[in-house]
Amino acid sequence: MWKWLHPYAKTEETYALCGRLYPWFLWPAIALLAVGTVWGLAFAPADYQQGDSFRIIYIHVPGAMLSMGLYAGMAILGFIGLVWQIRTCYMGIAAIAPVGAMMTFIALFTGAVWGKPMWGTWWVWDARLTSELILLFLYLGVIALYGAFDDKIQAGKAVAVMSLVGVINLPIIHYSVYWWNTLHQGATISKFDNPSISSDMLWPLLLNILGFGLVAGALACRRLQNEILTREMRRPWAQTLLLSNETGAK
Amino acid sequence: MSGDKLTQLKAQELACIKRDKLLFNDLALQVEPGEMLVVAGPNGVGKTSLLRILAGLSAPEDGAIFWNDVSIDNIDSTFRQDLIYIGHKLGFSINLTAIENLRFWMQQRGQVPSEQSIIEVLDELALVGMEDVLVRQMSAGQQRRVALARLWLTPAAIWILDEPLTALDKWGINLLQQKMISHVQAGGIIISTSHQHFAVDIPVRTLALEPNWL
Amino acid sequence: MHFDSFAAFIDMGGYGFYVWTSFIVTFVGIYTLFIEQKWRKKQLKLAVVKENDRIQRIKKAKEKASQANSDE
Amino acid sequence: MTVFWSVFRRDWLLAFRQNAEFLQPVLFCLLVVTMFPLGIGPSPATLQKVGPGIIWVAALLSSLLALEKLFKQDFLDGSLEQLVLTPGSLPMLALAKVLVHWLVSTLPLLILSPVLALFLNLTWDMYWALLCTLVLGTPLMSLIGAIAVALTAGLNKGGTLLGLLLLPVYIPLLIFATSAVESASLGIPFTGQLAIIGAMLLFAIALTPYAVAYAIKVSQN
Repeated sequence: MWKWLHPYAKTEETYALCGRLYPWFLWPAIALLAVGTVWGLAFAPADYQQGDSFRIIYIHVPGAMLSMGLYAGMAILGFIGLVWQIRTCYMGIAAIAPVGAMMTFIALFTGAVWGKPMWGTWWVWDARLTSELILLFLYLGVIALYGAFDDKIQAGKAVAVMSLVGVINLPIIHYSVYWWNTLHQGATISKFDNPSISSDMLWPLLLNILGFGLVAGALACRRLQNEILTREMRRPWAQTLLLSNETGAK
Repeated sequence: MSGDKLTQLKAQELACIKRDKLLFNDLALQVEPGEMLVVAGPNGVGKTSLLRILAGLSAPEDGAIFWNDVSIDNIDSTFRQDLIYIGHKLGFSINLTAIENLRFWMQQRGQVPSEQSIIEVLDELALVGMEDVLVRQMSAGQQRRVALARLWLTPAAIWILDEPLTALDKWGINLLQQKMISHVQAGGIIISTSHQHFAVDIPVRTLALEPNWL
Repeated sequence: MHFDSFAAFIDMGGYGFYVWTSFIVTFVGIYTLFIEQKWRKKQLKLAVVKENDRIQRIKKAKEKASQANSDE
Repeated sequence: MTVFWSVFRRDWLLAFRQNAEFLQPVLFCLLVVTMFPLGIGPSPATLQKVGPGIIWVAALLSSLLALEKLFKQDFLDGSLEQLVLTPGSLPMLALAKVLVHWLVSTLPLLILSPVLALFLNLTWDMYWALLCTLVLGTPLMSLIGAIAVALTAGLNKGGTLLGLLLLPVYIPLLIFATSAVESASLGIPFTGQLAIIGAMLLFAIALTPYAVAYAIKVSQN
């Protein structure tokens, strides 16, 4: 392959790249989240149907979007890693998986907390909630699989395959669950489907979606850096880096 | 070492059947203090089985074993307190470090473990720097030496060692032999399966097990 | 400002408990991920220091052993 | 007692050395519970009716999975034979191992049980009864299971054989536990069933350590 994909040069460079990107992710994320959250919580008008409880949307929707986006990201990394045999991509999957799991958890948790006042119950077997729950299991499976191997290159390959399998499966799971739900006519919720949303409500949501994305990016960078350092602990560059800089930044 | 008190291992009419095959029958043996017994014989003859029976790990089909004239199955027997058995398996958890394993071993023996004494023994066994490495990350020879560290840490009258030289290098074999010699000279008992040439003359008896193909 | 008073802001039209739990859990969750990484890096540093210390000790022991051999 | 605590500490340390593997049976339990609504439909009334049974069956299955590892590693690396040879009391040691096992692999299940109850639409009364039965019943499961696990420790095959051995033995527990939850759902006191499970547990604490100790010795033969 190209010279810059050479594995030894690559990890070190990826580490530096993550270090450079980290502040560019972190500070805008904090700013966006601060503005979006305050706007959403205090200034946006209340929903005519759901009252102020709808404000949970400002974290629920970003969480749900990222839970799926990060999984897709993992699958893309897995594809690149498997096709071009780049182990930094495997590390990337391992770095993203816990972040994605946390986002999925946030989506599920806020969904449940939102559901309680709206539907009178914490949990219903709604199609979207169910596929989100299955997504959480997929994430946990990936994390467990990565932890199960002693040899982390092997683990990375296994995880890459697994995330590809998962990403192909996800739409199938989603539609089958949807079909299952309409078949049973159990608890169908249409209250969430709010086609028209006023721009006063929409703007903070967009800010928070972007903010969540950047936070996830910052976290992924940090995790990838630490993953690289853990694996290359015995290499001279990692040693000098770990021993010299005490602040831990960069 | 408990060489000052009279210790003696006696076995009578031992029989062992493994997978419906009679390995040995009506076997009697006696080991006196300050003596080493080597169990010899071809593979599959029941050396390991005999050692496990003598250690009290598996029950013989017939017969009994006496430690100082008390049956080792007797609740009053001090046999377990006086015995160190090292088998094919390490006997240590591979997910713990050498120190953690040895500390646990000493606690089990009612000893009060001190980190310092464990480290000293590990140093003597050339395991410097390996104290806080997980046993699973060590080489076979290192793992073996951690297992053998028990002989250094805990005084016991009788050692039962199944193939103690496995995976040891020349230096390690020499070290273990010296330890064995001093143990026997101090009045201890060793029952082992491997033939060795000792630099110093110690009383060694050989028990040759004959293949008993039925 | 949508709310009339701070109390109304906290109350969230009666949904205060639900709204605030969601937000607090979310941000605490994300924050723990950052803290975890900080902790992990610290552990890594300790591990490297320990590892180097170990290498030094092994070296020293080897030197000692070779000296003892040459003395004999 | 020092024997007990030293084994306790060792096993505790070991559990956390293995990449949180002890959480896997709990997740398995959660997944099994998730499968049921997908299989029988999301209707809250139906789920409420079958919920306690599902949770208990899932707990039984996941505890089987978890139990399998109770003596496996110790058997393989020879720790178990050394434990048999220690001067300390083997039943005590077995009890310590089972206790740690329960703490690391079943206690998380209890912590997760509210989620399971929500998934299956259990009422508060039913959940309370379920929790009581789980608190009393799961240690019983671990104790009885440990006997069979020790017996099969030396075998290379484990999983399915263990299920064949243990699931029939767990039947009484399942019956009393689910009947307790059903009583709770009808508003009838369920102390009777709890008392029976509690009695079985006390009986097991008193006797099973000796049985496990004997089974460990058998596994060494």
